[in-house]
Amino acid sequence: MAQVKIDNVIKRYGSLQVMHGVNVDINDGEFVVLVGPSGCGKSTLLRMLAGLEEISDGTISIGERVVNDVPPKERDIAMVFQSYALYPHKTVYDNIGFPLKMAKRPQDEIDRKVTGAADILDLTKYLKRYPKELSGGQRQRVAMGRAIVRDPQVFLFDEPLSNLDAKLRVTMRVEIKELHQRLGTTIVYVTHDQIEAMTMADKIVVMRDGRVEQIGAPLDLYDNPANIFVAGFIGSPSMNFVHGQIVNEGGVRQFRSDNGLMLPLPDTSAPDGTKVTYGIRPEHITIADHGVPLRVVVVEPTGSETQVFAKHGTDFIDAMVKDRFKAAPNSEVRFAIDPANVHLFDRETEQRL
Amino acid sequence: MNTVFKLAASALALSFAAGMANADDAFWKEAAAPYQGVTLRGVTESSPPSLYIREVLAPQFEELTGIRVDIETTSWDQMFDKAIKDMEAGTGIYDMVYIEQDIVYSYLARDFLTDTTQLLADNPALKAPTYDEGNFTTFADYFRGENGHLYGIPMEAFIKIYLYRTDLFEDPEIQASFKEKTGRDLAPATTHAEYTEIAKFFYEYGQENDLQLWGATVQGHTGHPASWYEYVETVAPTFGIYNWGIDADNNYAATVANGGEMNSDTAKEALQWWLDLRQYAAPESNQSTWTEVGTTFGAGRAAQGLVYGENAGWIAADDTKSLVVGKVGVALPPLADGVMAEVEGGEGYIGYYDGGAFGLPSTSKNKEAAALFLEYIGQNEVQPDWAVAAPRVTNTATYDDPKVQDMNEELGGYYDMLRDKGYLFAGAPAYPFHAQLREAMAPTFYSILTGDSSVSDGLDKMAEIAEATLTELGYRK
Amino acid sequence: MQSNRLGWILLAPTLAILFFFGVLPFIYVVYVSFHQWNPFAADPTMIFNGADNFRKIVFDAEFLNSVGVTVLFVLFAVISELVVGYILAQAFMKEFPGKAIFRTIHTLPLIMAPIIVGSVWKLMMTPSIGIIPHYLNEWFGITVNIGTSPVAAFATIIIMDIWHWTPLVTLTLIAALVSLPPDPFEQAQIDGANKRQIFFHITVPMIAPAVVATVFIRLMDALRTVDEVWMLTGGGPGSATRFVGVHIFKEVFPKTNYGYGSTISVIVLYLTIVACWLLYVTMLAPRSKKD
Amino acid sequence: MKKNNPIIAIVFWSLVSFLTLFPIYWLFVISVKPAVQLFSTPDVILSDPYWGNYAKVWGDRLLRSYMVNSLVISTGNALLCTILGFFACYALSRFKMAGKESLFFWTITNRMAPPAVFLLPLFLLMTQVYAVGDFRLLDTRIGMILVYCTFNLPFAIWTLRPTLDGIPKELDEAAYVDGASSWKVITEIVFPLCRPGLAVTLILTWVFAWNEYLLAATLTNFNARTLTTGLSEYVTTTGTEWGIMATISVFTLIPALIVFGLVQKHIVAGLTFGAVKG
Amino acid sequence: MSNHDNTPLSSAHHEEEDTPAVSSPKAGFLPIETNWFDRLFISVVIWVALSLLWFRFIEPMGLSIWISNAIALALAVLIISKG
Repeated sequence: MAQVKIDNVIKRYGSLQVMHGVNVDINDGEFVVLVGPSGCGKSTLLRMLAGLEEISDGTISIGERVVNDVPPKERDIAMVFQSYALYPHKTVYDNIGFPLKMAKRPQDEIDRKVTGAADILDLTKYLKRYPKELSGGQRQRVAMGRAIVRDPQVFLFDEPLSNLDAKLRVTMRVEIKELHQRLGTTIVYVTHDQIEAMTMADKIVVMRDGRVEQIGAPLDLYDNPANIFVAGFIGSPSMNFVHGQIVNEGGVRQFRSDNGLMLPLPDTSAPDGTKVTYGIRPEHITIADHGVPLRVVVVEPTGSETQVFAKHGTDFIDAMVKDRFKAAPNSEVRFAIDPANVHLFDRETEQRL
Repeated sequence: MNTVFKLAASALALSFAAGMANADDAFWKEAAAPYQGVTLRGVTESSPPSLYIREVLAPQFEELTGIRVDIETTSWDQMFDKAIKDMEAGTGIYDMVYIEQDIVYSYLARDFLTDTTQLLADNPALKAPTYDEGNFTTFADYFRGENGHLYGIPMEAFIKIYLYRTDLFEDPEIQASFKEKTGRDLAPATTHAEYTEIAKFFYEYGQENDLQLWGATVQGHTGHPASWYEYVETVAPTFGIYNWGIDADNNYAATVANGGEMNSDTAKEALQWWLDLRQYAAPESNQSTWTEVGTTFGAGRAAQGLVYGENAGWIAADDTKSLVVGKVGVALPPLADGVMAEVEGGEGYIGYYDGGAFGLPSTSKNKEAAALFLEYIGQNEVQPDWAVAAPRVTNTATYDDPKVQDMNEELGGYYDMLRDKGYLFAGAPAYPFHAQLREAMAPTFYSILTGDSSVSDGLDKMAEIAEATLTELGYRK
Repeated sequence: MQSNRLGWILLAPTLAILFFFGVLPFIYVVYVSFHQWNPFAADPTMIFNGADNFRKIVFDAEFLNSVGVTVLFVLFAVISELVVGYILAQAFMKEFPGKAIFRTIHTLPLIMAPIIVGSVWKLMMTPSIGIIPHYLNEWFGITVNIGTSPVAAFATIIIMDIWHWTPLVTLTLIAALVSLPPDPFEQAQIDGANKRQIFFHITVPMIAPAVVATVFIRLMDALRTVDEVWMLTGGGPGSATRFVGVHIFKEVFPKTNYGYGSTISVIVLYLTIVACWLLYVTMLAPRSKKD
Repeated sequence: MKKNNPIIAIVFWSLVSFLTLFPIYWLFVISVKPAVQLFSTPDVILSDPYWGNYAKVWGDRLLRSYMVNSLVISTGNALLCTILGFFACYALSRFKMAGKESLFFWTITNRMAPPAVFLLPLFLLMTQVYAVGDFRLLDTRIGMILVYCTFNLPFAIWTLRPTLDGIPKELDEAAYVDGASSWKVITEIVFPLCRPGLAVTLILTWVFAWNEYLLAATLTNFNARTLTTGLSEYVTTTGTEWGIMATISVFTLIPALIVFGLVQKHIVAGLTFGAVKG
Repeated sequence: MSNHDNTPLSSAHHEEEDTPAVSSPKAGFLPIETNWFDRLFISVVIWVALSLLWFRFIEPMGLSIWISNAIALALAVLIISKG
């Protein structure tokens, strides 16, 4: 077990720079999730950590050791691939035991560890099968088993759940989390799914276009997104954004959208006339008589909650309300917004004000 | 003869033939009248005489008679295979097949061939005034059946002769050096010992002067029957071992024990002499067939050699292929004591009289038309140009033609030798099983050549195999 | 859905052609193999002689020798082609300038007719005159004579075969390597396998189907090799390169030994099919069946 | 991971290419040497080429007709084998026919037959059995096209099977749902998807047919002779005309080179012997 | 690993999808899957091999080839029915 330090890492492919000075510190035993849209560089970063990609500049250290030039097998890591990367010609037993066999461990130790891992992952029945004779979840667990037996300092997961169906994904999420709690090993986990990130991580690293946008605990990111990107990325359904400016109408500072929609403004030091982007999460909107009037577009009940899409001109806002709610399309609805939950962003820099 | 030369010659011949257009034309036109629309098909080896037929005689014939003649020319082994398959299966693809002198006995034994004498006798309308069996040299006798009738029209005939380099043999410095070394005058060898001595001398001469020159040619391919033929047709007879050492009259005996000679001491001596010659021969000799022997000699890499007559022509005369044009002399092969007397006395022969004929398969569907074409190529009139384009003589009259006489000069007297000494040579023995027996013995023979088996053991084994094979084939009882 | 009838209709022309031009001749050959038949024997007809040809063949030293040299040839040639082909295929996996041109050049021998290949190599290898023996002798003092040295002749044929057929192996291996998923290789790196271990544990098993399929084709073709050898050595020196194809050729062409020649062919075909069948059922069929 | 040095690769490949090209170069050298120079000390560098052989070969009407025969036969055979092989592989990969794996293997065995001994039965069949009236298959182009199937059709099936297996069955099913007939599915959906495999099969069967010698030499006489059989006409007891043979060889190389060049880029994509699936 | 307990993860028993069926073990004694045609082929192969070996080694000792044929036939029956 070890801490991982990613220091000002840069990646170039020829003249094309795809990673622009990434810094991440990962503490011992921490579950860190790298999240971002596809192409943001999160997988590349993970592969650099694994030693599968060359580091163009900067350093990566695992424990006390700078591993830039250390080949993957000496980094004391284990990795679970999106495709699971099971060896199709080897049985489950041989797949799980492969790293140990490569390390030339005695047979009895291999045996003990493989059966141990199989017990944990409930694979004991399938040890003699080949990967193609397993279901998706089982294959996934074989891949994890192969990681577990190595007893590494760091686990690397590269979108391990993306090939599973929705229900199974929830189960496996719990399983990985439980595994982490049991083993206490540092885990670096890559996903594009912010729910996975929110539910599993101790610490989330949000990336975009080869840059780190924000690092923090899940709820930190939720409560205090550093910019529009993070705000929009974290949370589901995602945050509403309305473009407009701060106006002062009769001494009341308010937000007026480009379409003329007036919304309540939180405390802010920004002067009147500042062009801002107004952000409010759907779950922070309630329906009340005194709210902002809008026209209903669609109402989507999910049972426990109801999502209401409404618009004013070209400004769309949706709300997630606890109560059952019915309304005909195009009827009027009033959204109440607590200014305390509103996030304001600079329209130019997209940074939080 | 390269193709261009041949084609030029053929164009010449065509115009010549046209100019000579004579009374016989009427015969051909009339005789061919019933066969208009027929296409004759023949298969032959793509040797120069055959190519001459394909390129010159066949078109001439077609022009004269309106009968189209297609000649398929291919390699030696393919030709046999195709002709045999056709005749065996009775498909009637071919109206003419090439008959090599040594396979005629096989064909006759199987009744593959039409009796042309009989055919012409039965159809007097087909008999050309210019065609006469009496025109042929004695070589035609090889293609006669037991009834004395002709089963093939001879189209090529050669003898395997002793070629030597006149420029070397007549060089005074070399003569002096030879005299100094051996104590005798340098002249074409008449005995085997002399032949070896000359080979050794020129081998050393080549080495000392850093020349690409060796003492003799040896047709010693270690995986091709050419080497077997050089031994049985050329070397063994000069030691007095005839007909492969097999006694056909004595139940085809091959071993000494049964009355044959294949593994006799003389046979072993002959083979040993020939094998020893290889040390003075050019390095490629163990990959040489009749083809490469010619090429080796033509490239000036050998001072003397036993070379097939069909190659003598281009070696002596064709400067697009040969570096020794005008430097070639011919002689009789070296002989062991008493052999010449024996041969003169009518027993045996001193070398190979080789050649072939065009036969008419029994399975042909156009026998009459084919007979016309065979007569056409057998006429004296077409021979001289043919002999010039592809040195071969099958009609006695051909020797006297001025063009052939000129050619004779160029070839160092080869035609004279063919005419005057031809009787000393003979075709292959009258066995119907040449290829069968040869291939059965070949692996053992090759093992002698590679040194895996000694001459004595090898010949003993070959003689046994020969008898066993002949028993299996049903000839030896 | 589709009925099996359509399947059989689609297969029918293939099966018909193979039946009329492959199976019927084979049946005829089997029929002849139980006969003594040489059109130039004293009795030129086909005579049924039971299993006598088969009795003869098991003691036929020439035939057994030809089987031996053929097996040796096929082993040497196919294994060398695999090794060389694999090295070249791996070398093609990297990017370098002019790769496309080099690859095209490398595949050129494939398009040459065996009979031409045999001729060219014969001319290059003719003792003393051929360019290879000539310069080997002139530069290194090595004498190579395929007319006297069985080893030289055998080696020449193998080198010629490698030259001629490695490109096919290279191409199939490139195709196999290109289609490999990268993940297992990266996984193996992380799992601590070194290059050698990756090669034997991951690469080899994963390209094994392609390798076996290639070996299969090469095996079939190498066993039938005739033209090149016929041109180059004619089976010599002695019987050093008299492969079964050449042996059969000599038996049925000059010797016109149709009966016994058929027997040899039947046995050769038998041995080939058994070898290929074993290879097929053990290496290839299980994979294709389970997918 | 590792930086590879292009210089090393280029040097390595130049060496390999030299070894590959040398015999082909030598073939060319022989074709432009007058016969008289062939059997003397060889020179590596070509000087003063002699084009007489080319003039002869080009001017030979027989060789020109052989060239046409070769083109017709090998192209016809390659097309036939590729199309029939495609149908056969489609059947083998899509239908659950009893014993189809055995069938697959047994079609391949046709390629294993040592050719020499099959010539006699083929000759007999083609002259006496496969004959109608005056027409017989022997010495016809169509006959050679069919005979070459014995070794090329197995090869086509062998090469195309993985390609067909690699195309998901769902595509066929989707097309059926969209209302396509079996024939349309095969010709419009599956066939175009197999293009790389078909291209490789076409080119390799073409090359095999183009280069075949023994069957052509035996089973043709006048009308269907191919270029390779033309070669044998220059191996004679009175001298092998190496120069002419080499020239013909160069001529046989050119069409093969063109055909090969056209599909170079498909070759790797299409050669999927035993491709691994996930 | 030894310091962790090996009880299955709490979620592991949530078996979700169907595990694909593994091909059923073959019925016969031959080490590979076969159909009747394969077994006939194997029998023929054995018959030929046995005959050839018999010709070479046993027949010279005086035992007739028919014994070999009988053995091969018996083997064939066994293989085709039970393989």
